[in-house]
Amino acid sequence: MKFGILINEGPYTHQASDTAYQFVKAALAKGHQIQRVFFYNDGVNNATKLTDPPQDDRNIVNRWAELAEEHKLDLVVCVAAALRRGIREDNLATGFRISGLGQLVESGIQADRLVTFGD
Amino acid sequence: MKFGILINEGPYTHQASDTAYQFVKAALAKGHQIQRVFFYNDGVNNATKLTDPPQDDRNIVNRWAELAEEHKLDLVVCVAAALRRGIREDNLATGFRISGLGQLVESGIQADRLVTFGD
Amino acid sequence: MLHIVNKSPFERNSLESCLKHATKGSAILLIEDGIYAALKGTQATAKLQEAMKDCTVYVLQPDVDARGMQGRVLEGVKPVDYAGFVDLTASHNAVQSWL
Amino acid sequence: MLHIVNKSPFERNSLESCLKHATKGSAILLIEDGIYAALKGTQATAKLQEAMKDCTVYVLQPDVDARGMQGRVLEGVKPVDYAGFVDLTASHNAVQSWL
Amino acid sequence: MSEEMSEGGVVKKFMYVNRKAPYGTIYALESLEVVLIAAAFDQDVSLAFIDDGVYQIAKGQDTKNIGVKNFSSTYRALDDYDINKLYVQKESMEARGLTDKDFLVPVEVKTAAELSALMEQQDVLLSF
Amino acid sequence: MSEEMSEGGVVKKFMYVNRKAPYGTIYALESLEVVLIAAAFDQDVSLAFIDDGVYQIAKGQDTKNIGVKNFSSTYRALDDYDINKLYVQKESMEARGLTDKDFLVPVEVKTAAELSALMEQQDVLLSF
Repeated sequence: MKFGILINEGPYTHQASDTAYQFVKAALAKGHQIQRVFFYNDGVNNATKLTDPPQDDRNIVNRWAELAEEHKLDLVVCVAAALRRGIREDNLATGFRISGLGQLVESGIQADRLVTFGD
Repeated sequence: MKFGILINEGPYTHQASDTAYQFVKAALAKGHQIQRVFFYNDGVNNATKLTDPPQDDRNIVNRWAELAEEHKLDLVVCVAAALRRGIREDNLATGFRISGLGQLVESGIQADRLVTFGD
Repeated sequence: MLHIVNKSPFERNSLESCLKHATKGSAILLIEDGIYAALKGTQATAKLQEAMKDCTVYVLQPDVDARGMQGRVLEGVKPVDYAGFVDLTASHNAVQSWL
Repeated sequence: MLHIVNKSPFERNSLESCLKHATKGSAILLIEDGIYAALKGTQATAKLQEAMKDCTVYVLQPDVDARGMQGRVLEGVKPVDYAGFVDLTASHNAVQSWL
Repeated sequence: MSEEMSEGGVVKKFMYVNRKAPYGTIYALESLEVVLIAAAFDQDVSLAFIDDGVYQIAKGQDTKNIGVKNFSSTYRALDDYDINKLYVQKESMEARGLTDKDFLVPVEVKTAAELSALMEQQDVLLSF
Repeated sequence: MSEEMSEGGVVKKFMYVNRKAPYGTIYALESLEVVLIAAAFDQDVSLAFIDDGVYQIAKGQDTKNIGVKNFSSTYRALDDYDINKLYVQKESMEARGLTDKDFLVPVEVKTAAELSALMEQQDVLLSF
């Protein structure tokens, strides 16, 4: 089955990105496809390469980037939401790309299920 | 009177930063002092120089920077919260400085009132 | 003491918690989405009216206007602008924001 | 349909709103702070028990464990892990997250 | 809408569930921004206003004094994009002392039960 | 604590009001981080756990399977910093079916009325 994932909150502040990550890992382990992970609202803050969390905590941004690398995931950051919040090509982490909101609607159309993680 | 201000949410997503800005402007207009504005939690995201909001909307980051310039405000971003969220000297907007949490406690001690704006 | 509530009474428990802890004579200021608690004819109205027996309730008028709720504010709730908000924090010895 | 609730029933109206809109036979999954609704002996327990007459309620066990609420989950609420969460989304035709 | 814009003719039912008040948080605005983009995709789109979401379309919004952009007139533009299924949940409206005359766009008032039935028919639910 | 570290001998009463559950949001953790720093300032510090905040100090937290750092043991370290005024609001505790045996640190259980009286004595209230 093809899953679309929508993440609406930034890293660390809300559990949304953590839960979505565990969900995506479990879906991949079961042989499902992840059609796309779309980052919207404060979710765009998951895509900055400038985070440097404490050593004893998880690195949310890198975790997404590594999972994307391993499974060829399409991690898309909404351009409008990103511009409002200061995410641009300058500080974009590896594995993410910036694109339009149409990519979210497309996810709704192409994926068998769209699952939202937010506040 | 000396006011300390604590802002716990990022720009645009919550009204906290907007309300705090209007409060600070009003306090200054009445001749009060703003001892410090401390940005904590997602509040650190108010300090990125990379935001580019729509033309017809307010520019929250620049608004703070301009008010700081005009009134010599001390805008302090918590270093621990900032590192978690990808705010560093690299993308720090003019008028803000990064420092430790002790600056918030100091604000509580030195200011006559500490007013918190958050989610 | 000044208590500030910025959340809708329909969505969160912030106002309820504030009212449980505001002692007689306290001031309560409703801002942002908290202004919905200051309105007439809603399911939250009675709760605020009860609180108004012991506390003085203020509402941030710019937030009322922004949400199109002009003319719906309960009688007895005192409107303030940002300057009035500053005065309230100055005239009370401490401030608690019920985030 | 699968309904997902991630907020505490004591803090927000998300669960209440979900229950108002979940039709008979729906599945409800409690995750993150939503797991507090799945517990025995709280002021929210009765509400969930009522809902369990019409809906099947699941709880994300990793979130229960994280919060130290192991052993407090109400009988009849079905624990799932992330793999079970995936199965639930796959086996229902649509998903609504009550954010 | 051109046929080519729909994905191989697939038309899905999308419902945008709006449960939060405007201005206190950005969710109302950013939900609306998705809806406007969605209009180009030739899908079956509806909007549900539930809980504090009913406040999003309240008449008379004037944001001048909070220094935030007033986006409420955008709801009036939805009709130009052929988006005209706007549902207001009756119980939420009444709990807030509002009537259908208080909204800046024409809406259909639906009970929770009626809205639930509509929700069950959706392929995709987007909630912010 | 050295005398020099206090600001000219000023000692204010700081209360940290914790009303949110752990892990769902970061507020519990980042509030605790302020408290630890505050310990160096020689002020009068207390913590109040109200509403879902009482869950912050629940025993038995095990975050292994959510992949998030478990910070609950840090509350046990507060005593080493001479922070030992931890108040749990009675009504909040009881509404959640908890007793004072369910907490991982010693606490004083206070009614809302008792806690209100304490709040009134504070110079600074920090709420996350």
